[in-house]
Amino acid sequence: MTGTGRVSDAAHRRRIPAPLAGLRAVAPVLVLLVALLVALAVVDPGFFDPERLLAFLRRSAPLVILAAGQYLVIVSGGFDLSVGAVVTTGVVVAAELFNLAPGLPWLVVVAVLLLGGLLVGVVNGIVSTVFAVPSFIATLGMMLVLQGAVFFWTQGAPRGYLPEDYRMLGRSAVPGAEWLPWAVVVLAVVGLAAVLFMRSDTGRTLVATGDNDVAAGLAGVRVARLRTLAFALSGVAAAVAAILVGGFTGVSAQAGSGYEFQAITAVVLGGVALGGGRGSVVAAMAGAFSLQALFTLLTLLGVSGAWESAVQGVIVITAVAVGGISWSRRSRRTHQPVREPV
Amino acid sequence: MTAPSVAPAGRPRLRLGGPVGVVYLALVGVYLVGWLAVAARGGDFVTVGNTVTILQNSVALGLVAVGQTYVILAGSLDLSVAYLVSLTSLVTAQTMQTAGVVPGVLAALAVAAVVGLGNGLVVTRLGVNAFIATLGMALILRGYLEHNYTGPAGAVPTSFQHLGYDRVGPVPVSVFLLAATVAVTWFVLRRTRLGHHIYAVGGDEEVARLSGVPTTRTRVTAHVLCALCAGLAGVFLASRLGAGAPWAGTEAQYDLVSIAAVVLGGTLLAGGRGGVAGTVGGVLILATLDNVFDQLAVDPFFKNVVRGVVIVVAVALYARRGVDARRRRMRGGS
Amino acid sequence: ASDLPDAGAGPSAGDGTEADATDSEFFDQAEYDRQLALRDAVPDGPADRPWEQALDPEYVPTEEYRQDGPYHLCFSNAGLFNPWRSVGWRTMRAEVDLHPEIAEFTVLDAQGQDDKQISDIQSLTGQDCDLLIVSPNTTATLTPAVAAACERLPVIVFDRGVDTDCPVTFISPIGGYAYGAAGAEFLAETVEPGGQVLALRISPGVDVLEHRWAAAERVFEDSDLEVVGVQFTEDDPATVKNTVSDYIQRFGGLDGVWMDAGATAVAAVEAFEDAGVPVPPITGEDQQDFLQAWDERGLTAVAPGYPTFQWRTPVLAALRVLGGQEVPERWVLPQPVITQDTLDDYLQPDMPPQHYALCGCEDLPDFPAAWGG
Amino acid sequence: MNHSRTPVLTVRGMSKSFVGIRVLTEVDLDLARGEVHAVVGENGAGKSTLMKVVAGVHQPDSGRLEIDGVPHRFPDPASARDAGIGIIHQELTLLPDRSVAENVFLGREPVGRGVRRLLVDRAAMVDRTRALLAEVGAVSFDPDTLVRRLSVAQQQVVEIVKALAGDARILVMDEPTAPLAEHEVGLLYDLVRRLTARGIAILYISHRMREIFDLADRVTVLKDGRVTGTLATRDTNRGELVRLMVGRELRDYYPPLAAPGDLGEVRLAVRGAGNDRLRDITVEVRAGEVVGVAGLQGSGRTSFARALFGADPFTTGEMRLDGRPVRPTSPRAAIRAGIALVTEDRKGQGLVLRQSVRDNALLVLRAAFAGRRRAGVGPVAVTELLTRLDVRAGASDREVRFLSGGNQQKVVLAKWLAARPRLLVLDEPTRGVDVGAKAAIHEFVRDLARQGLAVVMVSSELPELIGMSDRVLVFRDGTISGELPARPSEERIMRLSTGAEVAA
Ligand SMILES: Nc1ncnc2c1ncn2[C@@H]1O[C@H](COP(=O)(O)OP(=O)(O)OP(=O)(O)O)[C@@H](O)[C@H]1O
Ligand SMILES: Nc1ncnc2c1ncn2[C@@H]1O[C@H](COP(=O)(O)OP(=O)(O)OP(=O)(O)O)[C@@H](O)[C@H]1O
Ligand SMILES: [Mg+2]
Ligand SMILES: [Mg+2]
Repeated sequence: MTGTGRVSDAAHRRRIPAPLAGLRAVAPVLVLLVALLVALAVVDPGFFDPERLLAFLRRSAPLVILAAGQYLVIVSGGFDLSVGAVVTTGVVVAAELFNLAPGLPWLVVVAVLLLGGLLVGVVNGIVSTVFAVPSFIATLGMMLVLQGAVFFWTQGAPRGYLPEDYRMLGRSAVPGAEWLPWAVVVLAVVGLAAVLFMRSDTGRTLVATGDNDVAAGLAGVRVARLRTLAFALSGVAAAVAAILVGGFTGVSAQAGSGYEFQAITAVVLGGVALGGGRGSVVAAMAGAFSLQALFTLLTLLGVSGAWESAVQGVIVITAVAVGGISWSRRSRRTHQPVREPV
Repeated sequence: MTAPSVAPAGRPRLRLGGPVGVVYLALVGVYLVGWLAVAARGGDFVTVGNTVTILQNSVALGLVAVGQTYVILAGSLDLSVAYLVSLTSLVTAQTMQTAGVVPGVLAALAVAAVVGLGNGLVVTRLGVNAFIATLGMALILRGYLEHNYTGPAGAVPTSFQHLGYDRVGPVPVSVFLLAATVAVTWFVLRRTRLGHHIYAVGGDEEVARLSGVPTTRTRVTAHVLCALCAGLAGVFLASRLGAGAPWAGTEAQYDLVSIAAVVLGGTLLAGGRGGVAGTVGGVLILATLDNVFDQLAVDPFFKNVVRGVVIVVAVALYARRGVDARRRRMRGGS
Repeated sequence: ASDLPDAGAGPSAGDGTEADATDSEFFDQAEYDRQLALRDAVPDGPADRPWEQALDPEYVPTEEYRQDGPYHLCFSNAGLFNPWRSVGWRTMRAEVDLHPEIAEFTVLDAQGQDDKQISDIQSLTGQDCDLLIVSPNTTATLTPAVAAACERLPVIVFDRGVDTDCPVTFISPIGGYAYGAAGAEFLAETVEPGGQVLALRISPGVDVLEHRWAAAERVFEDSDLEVVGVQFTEDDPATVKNTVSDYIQRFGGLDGVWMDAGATAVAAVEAFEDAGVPVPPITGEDQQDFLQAWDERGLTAVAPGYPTFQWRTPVLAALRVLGGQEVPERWVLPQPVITQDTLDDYLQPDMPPQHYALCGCEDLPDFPAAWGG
Repeated sequence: MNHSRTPVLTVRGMSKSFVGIRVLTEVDLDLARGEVHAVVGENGAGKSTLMKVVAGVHQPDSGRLEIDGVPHRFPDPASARDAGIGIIHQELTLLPDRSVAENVFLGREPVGRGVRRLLVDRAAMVDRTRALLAEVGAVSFDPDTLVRRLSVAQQQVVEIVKALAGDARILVMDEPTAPLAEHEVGLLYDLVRRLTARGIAILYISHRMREIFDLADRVTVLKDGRVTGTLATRDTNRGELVRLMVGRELRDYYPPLAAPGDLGEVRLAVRGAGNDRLRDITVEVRAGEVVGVAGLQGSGRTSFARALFGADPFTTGEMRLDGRPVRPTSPRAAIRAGIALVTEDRKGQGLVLRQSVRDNALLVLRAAFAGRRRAGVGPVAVTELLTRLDVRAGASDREVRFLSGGNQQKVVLAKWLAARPRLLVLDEPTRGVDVGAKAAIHEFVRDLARQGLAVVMVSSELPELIGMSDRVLVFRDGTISGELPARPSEERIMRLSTGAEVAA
């Protein structure tokens, strides 16, 4: 038979500190990230000044948060192409709200956005689970709808301004600790939440569902509900990103354009298999950092704006190819008479 | 070993076409609704002129979507087509400016083939999943375009512009180009071994491999054919625009919209089921919608909203079968 | 049958538009001089209505097009893909509403697709329009369609031109060179010699923007300013803000910022504020949020404009043409530059951030409501 | 059966390893014309790998392969097929969305002549498929039928026809009976005999001992990738084979049945229940009892199991657990009510293959018993379970897909037992599981029964059914056609399930 040891002694062997266990999964992308950071240090020695570093963290916050959300959807076996549109919508809607009701407390608007993101996610989830629309199409549709709706509403030019207090999270630093941008705090909180979630029962069943939803369902998992939860959280993450982006730069009609593909790329860079069932959220977020680092590096190297995307393309393909991170479509068909494993 | 006999599954064509019937019903539905709506506003929708416009506006997307059908059926997809269309439009125009029509077309198709080959090899040999592989290719093409082009370039001879502007009777010449491409594709998918292998690879790559299907070659070929169709779209646009435009393909979001059109045509996004007939239906639905909104002077932004809704709702309808399939799977039964 | 113009006007786009974006093969000395000269030309037309003014016009007769109202105007719009176009579009609609003799106004929106706009123009020429207004998405690629349309009905082109002079008139402000030069000259004057200037561009390849930069490049070459960087921002404020702060950190501050469009100027300003350094002389555009920032923060700034009031002109021109009154063959509109002195004249209270002050829409019905004010 | 002594196929010194793991070591094997040559061994012994090397799916690291004494290399499946080797893989190799004909000729579609060689000759394809089907005596379905519409047994026929279509002279059958019930197995026997009569040589893999002795002329035993013996079936016996396979003695009997005293209260009571596939089901199962369920393929056994488990619930009649009425409408509800189902499709429905052994074993707890509800049972308990089940997994954070069939099945059991069920439903629990693991599972199930668990066990393997069941229910056409006491005769079961006998 394969293997020798019993679980009992295996269980001892398994008592390696959790972080190490985690590391194994994250390894490849970490290599990439470290490589990029070293490159950055070489190109621009000043890069590692604490305040520059924090600036980098703050800059990465939206993408990392989006990646965390996107991870949940991808690992459960789906796609979320709507996050970019959600970010744009979030920014514009916030402006509209402040335009309609100038005195509005900023926390209210934040709440509205988070709820909005949640709602979008729930709709994505229900459409792709209950109505069995491939999530690629479901979220693509959502993307079109949101883009259209927001511009239809604002007639192409967002109205209203984002007041300072609302922009605090994206723009200013923690009072008392001027070196620490709020965005970084938010990032830390979201990141931690994501990790804890993935360690929870729900998180683990989510991965199992992405691996084999039929088996999961027969083990008592409420598949549709769980997948919908993943989309919902992705929506919320997008809303958070919208708050940060809007805060950082103020109103813009294209705040979120391109974020959906960046987020997916980041997750895949993290070694998460499209199709679900494998990969860690830490790796996904590391992938996002890598991507951001890559952008920064290219700018520093003065790579012509034009070539930037080309380089990005090459790196992504190579990274994924080298990392051997190839997407295996749903391994075997399961609606067939069973035969024994090979 | 005997068992209760099972009825044959009707003509293969119909079967492979997936819910083609549904697609065309939907098309007719959209058309009728459009008709009523426009008529209600005192316009007339069912005119030769208008029908021609719908067809004309289907050509470019149609060509791309037909190509997309190959890869999606083969269990892949291609996100680089939009930039490829732009690129080939430029190649066409510039080659024609110097070397004449035929070399222009050939050059464009050659470039397309190379790009398709690249996609195919990255997907099969490097084992990068199609989404990332073609997304990467898209970024590369984009970089090349932005770096080398600052606007429309090249110029096609007037003789060649007839492809974009002439009509046979009321029907634009370019519509025949699309029709021909569709016919060839239908033929390839239904009647050739390649076609059978494409369905097999898309249905279950491992099974195909064990059955002696050259899976790698099949996938690569599918990607090349897809790229060639995008190339044709580029050639067509060049003749229509009289020059090549670096945004010819991207402005219209041909990458995502073509995928949507294919799925709207009832082809399984996962591959292995569907066909080009449905794709044509999907494209026509989108074109008709667009036209109806133009007629109704609907706010262009609102178009996207409806587009999105229609796509999702339609696919949800087809997915009914998907749900059954899933139930069957749950039962682990035949 | 063919929808090609009998002339078969093959576009002459080809020549040289292919090249590296960074060198200014876009530079055309003669055009450059013409534009700079035009800035000082005395406009012909009512002083308080710049959209009716024309800079050294050559009038052409339009008797042949005279007909009695009511009229059916048709408009093929390139799209509404940015706030500038939305503001312009609102202004145009308002202008149309002013004229009862315009019985019908049919609009097709190409959503930025050349291919679709060609079809739009074709189907509009097919309908019973009395006159066709075109705002082309691309110069070269739409030429054949416009040329073909010319053979069927009077055509008016505005904003972006086409490579044929068959339209009755082509309406546009002075142009990109003048715009680019204005900002650059301002910096050359205000920034002390040897100062380090950062140039922010949206993206390579858009001819209008290329002209702006080409002119600015000229001015900078002749000045003693040092251009420490030329960055593309895709018009994304986040990119702008990040880029600027990067430069501030690397060069310990900047002495001037040139932008080829103002939509993201405020982001640039904020980058300085967030870095806690004074905002150097900066060029923006006539966009509300920038003008406000300028006013409130007392910036040293200038706002060249590519006036949205040009969207009113085609409607007026159309009525003149159909009324048989002569119009300038090449209708060059003035292109105001907002300076410290004129800031207060243009700054409207509580308009939306992306409103364009040069809309010339203040006198139109339900202003400011219809413009989001 | 007649067969000359010239081997059609000769394998010499064949070795193969996957990513460093040795799977086949110096394997020798030869196959005579018209011979049925069985290959047996534990899960993971290397049987399928050997066959895949022969069929050109895998390339050997070293070793020779001769056909009629002529050395061959098979770079790909196609070339092996063209050399006259047909294979029925252990994994299914049919495309459900394609027609029977398209599946049979997949990868070698017939083409026309001249210009028409571009085209697939559909007519020829259909005709030849029809002919082949007739040859194996399957006339019940048309070559144009979609495979997904066929019953499991019919799909198996298509597999065989597909393997034969290349004019195979050597036919490899890798556990062909795994998805079949006893009655279809008989039909398979006939087919095999007819083929060998035509001089076709057959390599036959199975975990079912009796098939070996019924069919095979010779048997080769693999253990950990090495040949531990090749014997003529007529001069060997089960015990010897098992020793060669497992390397130790293995009791040849099933654990003792429940003594009358061991039976407790009625745990499960179903009365007049039914749904779209079942009608009028009336059953009682007592605590501590193992009730076997027999029936032909498609008779409703899995439907019954799934109905108890709420996956395709009963729509009529009543169902009680410990006297309390329950009608679970979802697996989740059933699980919480104390019901567990070990499905027949292990990989498709039982396991999340890319997750660790632990995560699989914890799945039910995590999914159905959130938070306080699962007080007591937890990771520790699960680890103990895995140990008790003697799962040889290397490490419990190893991905389940790397385990052998037997160990995978044990993990599935652990997953369910962690939830402390009161009724355990097993659907084909030992399908494709080797003799060693099989015995272990039997022991374990009986243990559980002794501890008061009520067990319903669906099986297509009559010896197992007879050996394990305190009572046997026989299904036919979606209802119970008869109930037999412990140790019924195979022959009675067959007669009830085929309708030859109708219960009094
Ligand atoms: N493609 C592969 N890659 C890596 N390891 C493999 C591969 N195929 C088989 N193995 C390993 O080789 C060993 C033998 O597998 P094989 O399927 O030949 O066993 P088997 O005798 O057929 O078992 P069973 O009776 O369960 O079918 C197993 O340990 C299996 O995990
Ligand atoms: N409710 C159901 N709906 C659809 N298919 C089912 C259902 N229940 C079982 N199946 C599958 O369909 C096939 C025949 O169905 P059925 O359950 O009636 O026969 P069965 O005797 O359970 O089959 P098996 O011999 O495989 O257990 C089996 O492969 C079974 O796995
Ligand atoms: Mg095997
Ligand atoms: Mg069954």
